[in-house]
Amino acid sequence: MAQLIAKLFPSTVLRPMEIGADASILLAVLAVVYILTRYRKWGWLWREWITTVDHKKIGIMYLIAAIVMLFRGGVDALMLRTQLALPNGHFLGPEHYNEIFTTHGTIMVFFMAMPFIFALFNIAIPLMIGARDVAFPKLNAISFWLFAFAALLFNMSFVVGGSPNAGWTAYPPLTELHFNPGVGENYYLIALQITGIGSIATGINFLVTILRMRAKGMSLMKMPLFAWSALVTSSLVIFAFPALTIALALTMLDRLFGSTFFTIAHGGMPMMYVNLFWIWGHPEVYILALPAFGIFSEVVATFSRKRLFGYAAMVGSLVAITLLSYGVWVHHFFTMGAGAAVNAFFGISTMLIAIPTGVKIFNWIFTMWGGRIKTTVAMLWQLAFIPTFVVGGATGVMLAVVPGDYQFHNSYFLIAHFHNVLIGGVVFGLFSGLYYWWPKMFGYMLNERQGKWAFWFFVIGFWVTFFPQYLLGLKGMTRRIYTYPHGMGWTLLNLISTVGAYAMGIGFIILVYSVVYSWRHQERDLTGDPWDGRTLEWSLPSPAPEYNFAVLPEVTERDAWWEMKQAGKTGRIPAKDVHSIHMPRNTPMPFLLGLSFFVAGLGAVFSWWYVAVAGMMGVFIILVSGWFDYHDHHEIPAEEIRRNEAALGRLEG
Amino acid sequence: MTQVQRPPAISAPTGRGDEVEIAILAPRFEEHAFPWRQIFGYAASLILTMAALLLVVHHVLPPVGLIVAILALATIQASLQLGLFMHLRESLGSTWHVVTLALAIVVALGIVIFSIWIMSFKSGVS
Amino acid sequence: MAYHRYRWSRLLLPLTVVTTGLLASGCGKQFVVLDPQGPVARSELHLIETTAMAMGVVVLFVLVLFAVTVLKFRDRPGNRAPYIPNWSGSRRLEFVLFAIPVLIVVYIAVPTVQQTYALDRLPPTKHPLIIDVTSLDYKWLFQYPKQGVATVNYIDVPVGVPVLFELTANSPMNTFWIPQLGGMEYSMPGRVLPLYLQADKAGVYWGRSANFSGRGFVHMVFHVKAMPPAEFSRWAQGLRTTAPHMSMQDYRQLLAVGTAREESFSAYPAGTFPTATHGFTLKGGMYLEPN
Amino acid sequence: MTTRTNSLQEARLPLEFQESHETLSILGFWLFLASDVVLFSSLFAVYAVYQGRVAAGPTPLQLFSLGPVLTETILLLTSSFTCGLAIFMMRRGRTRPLVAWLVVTLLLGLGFVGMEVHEFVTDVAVWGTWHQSAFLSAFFTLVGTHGLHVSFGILWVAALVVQLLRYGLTPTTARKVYTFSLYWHFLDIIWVFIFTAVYLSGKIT
Ligand code: HEA
Ligand code: HEA
Ligand code: CUA
Ligand SMILES: [Cu+2]
Repeated sequence: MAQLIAKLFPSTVLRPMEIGADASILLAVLAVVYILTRYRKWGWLWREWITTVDHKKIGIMYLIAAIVMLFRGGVDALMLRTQLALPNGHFLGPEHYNEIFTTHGTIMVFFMAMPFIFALFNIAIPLMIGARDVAFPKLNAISFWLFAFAALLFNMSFVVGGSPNAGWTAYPPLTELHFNPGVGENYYLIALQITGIGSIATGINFLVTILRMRAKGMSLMKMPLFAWSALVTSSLVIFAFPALTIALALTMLDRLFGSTFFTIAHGGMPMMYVNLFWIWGHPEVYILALPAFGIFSEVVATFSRKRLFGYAAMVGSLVAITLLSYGVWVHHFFTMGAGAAVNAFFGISTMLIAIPTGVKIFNWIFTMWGGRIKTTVAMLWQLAFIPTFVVGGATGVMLAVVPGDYQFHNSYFLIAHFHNVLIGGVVFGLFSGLYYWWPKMFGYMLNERQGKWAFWFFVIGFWVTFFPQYLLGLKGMTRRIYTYPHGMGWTLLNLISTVGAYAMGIGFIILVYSVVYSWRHQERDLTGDPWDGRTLEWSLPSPAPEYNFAVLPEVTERDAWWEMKQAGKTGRIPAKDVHSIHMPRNTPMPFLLGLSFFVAGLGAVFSWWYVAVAGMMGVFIILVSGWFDYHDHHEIPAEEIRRNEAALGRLEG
Repeated sequence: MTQVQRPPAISAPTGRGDEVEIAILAPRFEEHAFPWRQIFGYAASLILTMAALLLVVHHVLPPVGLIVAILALATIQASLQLGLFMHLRESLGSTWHVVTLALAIVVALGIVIFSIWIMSFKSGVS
Repeated sequence: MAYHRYRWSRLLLPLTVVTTGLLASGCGKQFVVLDPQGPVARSELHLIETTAMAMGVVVLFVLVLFAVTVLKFRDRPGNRAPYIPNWSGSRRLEFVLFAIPVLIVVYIAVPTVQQTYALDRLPPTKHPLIIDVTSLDYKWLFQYPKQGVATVNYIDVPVGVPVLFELTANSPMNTFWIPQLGGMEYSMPGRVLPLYLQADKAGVYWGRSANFSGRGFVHMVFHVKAMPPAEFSRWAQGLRTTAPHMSMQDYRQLLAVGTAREESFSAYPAGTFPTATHGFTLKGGMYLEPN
Repeated sequence: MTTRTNSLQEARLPLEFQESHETLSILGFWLFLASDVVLFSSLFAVYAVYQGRVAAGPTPLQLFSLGPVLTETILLLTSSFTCGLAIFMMRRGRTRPLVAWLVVTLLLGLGFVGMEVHEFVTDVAVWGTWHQSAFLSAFFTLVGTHGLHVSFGILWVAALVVQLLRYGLTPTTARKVYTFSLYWHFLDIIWVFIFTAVYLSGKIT
């Protein structure tokens, strides 16, 4: 018993900060339970959300989770910056610091950016291409719950058992049992494995959806660019994640089952892990970046009130980036001594990516050229993105210059590079999409004035945080050090950087406040088309009804909705065109499957094998019983649809 | 008796993914009265397997040649399986599965070949 | 299996020592990457400058174009700039905007390849000084096979002589990096990697690991003292006569998890560094079995 | 969502292609297989790099005996053949022979897994666990991952047999059998490469 308690609550989770966090989590959970019980919302929660297979609701759940995780990752970041503000800092000890940068990176990439992207895919893609749902609605819900339970598992690590502490890259042999006893790394390995399975399923789901479920007449070259970016991103997901699956699995086998993939004395090769990790890892950064590129392509055309410039080139460059990104991964370990031929090859392949990316940047600028730029908040994020991303990309190219990388590798120059692209490219893009599609999701607008405050705090804060880090890199400051001495010339720059981080934090708080405020006070979106949009989702009411389209649209042009509006073909639906619609039926199966994976994962983390086996049994039983479920659809009668559309004022007569 | 069924030619893109409807890969669903394809595929795979085995057991070629030869035999066998058993040409409304499969094979080869190259640590200094 | 637990407050001492050392030796050259003191670092900096310049041009060009566009086409009342909502492409413009990045990439790719190959070779003329480097938890062990001496957390090198560092680890991976002398390379267990550097000027430079290796990673710092060859020989000679022998016992102690100060030894047990001839005879380069 | 593909249906398509949402599942399954190709290629890459890293454990030459492996191969090839016959029967609308061939496929698959487990158990008894060497770790993981896939396939086909008996041949059950056949042939292809790149090449010195 005492042993068990020691395993669950080792000294690393009994620090004041962790106990405080535990207490507040416990309080928050109790509060939620109380509210749900008090207002009798349990049934509602179960029926409307937990068992839902509606892509729009799943998207919203992804979104909420992603914002919560942005908060957690952001608090981690602020702790890192606080510790580094001054030399010889005492805010965090070395172990604590190592855990925090590990969870910061992991959470931001896997549990913030990925679900945020999937949120926007879910919310926008079916509506944009004129579909009633994704290809496999139940699988979509499964993906979500695998992600959600994996996130829960990962976040449990800092209150029960101890956090992973070997960086988001988790290189062995540091992650081998010998150097890293305890359960922290197990959490990392297993949580990422679970969410990775969900991601592959999402990739397949959106590929099939986009390839096969577009509105009549919407050929590939008439598709909105966000749909194109989702298409190529999904293909990246399904071909990149398997390598991560293997990298994680091998480490897990080493740690839990005594294999020796990365144990030197038995012939293991840690660099093989590094190789596999980046076979996934580099495509992953484009999995994050390309959807953002897609969002910008929509936003820039809408708010410049102009057609996208160079559509074909935009598509071509997406495809080119996708293909190239499979062949550059060694640039993350040029310093491994693989030889000049390998390094030169991968250095050049890396630089080549600058070319299609440049095409995109220029096309966005020329989309604005000759337009009328409306500086809404969604557009502001786009405007901030271009200069920020170009700087980040340019420093990326400097890293691709092999001999240069020998000096920059793992320094703050690298940290600055990737925050420049991850925040300036990805987060700005996600915020842009958030503001852009918010009315479509919830039926009300976000407050623009508050949004602008959040924007300026975040963007200025960003530059104040990360520009000094380039200089720190040139001054030889390396990443993942929990403290540094006086006299290195690093102090002032670090202090500035920390101040910037807090400014970003303020921006984030304003943003969250604004969301809550707007819910109570902002105007409703009654038209369904608040931005005078160009693509099909704006032809629907906000929020869209369960079946999305009462009558599936037919498309003849790019920017289908814009063209319909130009041609005056936006009339109401004739009642006789409305037929009954088959829709997928809600099911608890995805939630239960996620729960079983969670139980299995928890068992594996602590090597409680009976728990793990019970969890896996649950997985199997649920899967097999799913095979026998032949009643997963229901029909919405035409009459009900007519009534609903009439209430929305969209029915003829 | 062989019946080859082709769906009617698709005139305009439907938005359902028939862009890559290349002539040779146009879907066709074959039906024979007797499972000739399957029997042929089975016989071929047995023969190819035995051939590879015999090549190795009798060391017919120098090592590198042997490896190349048996990998070639395996590739032939895989293509036969794909074509004869997996009905690679069957699909509806699209041939996207062929496109993704091709991409998967490129990525897979890339991973294997590049990994071997990278992990051989061929530095000029030493 | 036993993971040596030790109080981290004790580490404050070495940290202060390092700090004051850094200050006292006056080698706190601020922008170390921009202040090369040897041919390798210099050629790397040269390439960094070339690419930085090219990137500067790119960034500037985009910024100007961007700023002009945004200012000119803002949606404000009375804006008389042309509004062309259906303009959606221009072959010629798109070609130019494709061609310029291609040229820039070629411009930086060519020297990159040349330098990558150049840095992968030793200068054939001079005999290099060989230093065998082992990264340990959490300290650097340096062995001079020709001189037969060993040091911990500092090295002395002669000015103007190429130094061939042979890198390995008896711990998780680190990188060996002396920014003012040149870029880094991994030191990894189970393998010996070569890295060639050279100092042109006498002085004290700092080196550190850039690859995270666990709790004491921040202490993976060392000093490099570059001195005239004659002085270097005197120093090596001096160590051979005055410094203590490194026994197997001492080596084991270095293997244990913990930090160390700067130390010197006049000799070290054979086989504590794996070489091409005798392989991994001891545990050198192959950390101990778990369990 | 279950709109029939009107014009195409007239051309008497195979059952599993008659409903458009079933064809979505077929495409989705192909994409899964494509993803699995990459998964296995990562394991092949690991194996290729680790082949010679035998530490104190056995070398491939010592470890492998081609006799049993050849039997396993023939079992799997035959099962792939019988699975093809099952689809052949399905295309002719003949449920009972379809079920019969699926059962034969299942039994052959069981035989394969049984032999593989036996091989692993004897390997461990003679040479020790995969803790011995990186080579052994890579070998057991690559071959074991394939074996797990086959075991899952066995479970799947068993469930399919039950469904066929219960629901008969419908567009849905036909699609399920069809995707199963894709899976099974795919595993056969992977095995051909394991046989070649692991067992045979292990005998080349
Ligand atoms: C969204 C994420 C994202 C994106 C888009 C990128 C984009 C790029 N990255 Fe970045 N990168 C990361 C995220 C990202 N990166 C992360 C997270 C890491 C570190 C991980 C870790 O170690 O923890 C990293 C690390 C990293 C390294 C490894 C460094 C090291 O560890 O030593 C390298 C090296 O080559 C690199 C290069 C590049 C390049 C060349 C691009 C290019 O794609 C950029 C292309 C864009 C432009 C160039 C700008 C626009 C172009 C023009 C205006 C046209 C004209 C320009 C030219 C002709 C140059 N990145
Ligand atoms: C999408 C990915 C992403 C994002 C958005 C960020 C966002 C930020 N990151 Fe992150 N970072 C990574 C991905 C990301 N990072 C990765 C992958 C690593 C590598 C990890 C590793 O080495 O393994 C890394 C590492 C990393 C380091 C290096 C640590 C080290 O090596 O020692 C630093 C240091 O400055 C840093 C800072 C920041 C800051 C200041 C932000 C800011 O943008 C954060 C903005 C702030 C908020 C959004 C906070 C909101 C919350 C509040 C305001 C609440 C305040 C309340 C209380 C304190 C109770 N990051
Ligand atoms: Cu500064 Cu040594
Ligand atoms: Cu990369």
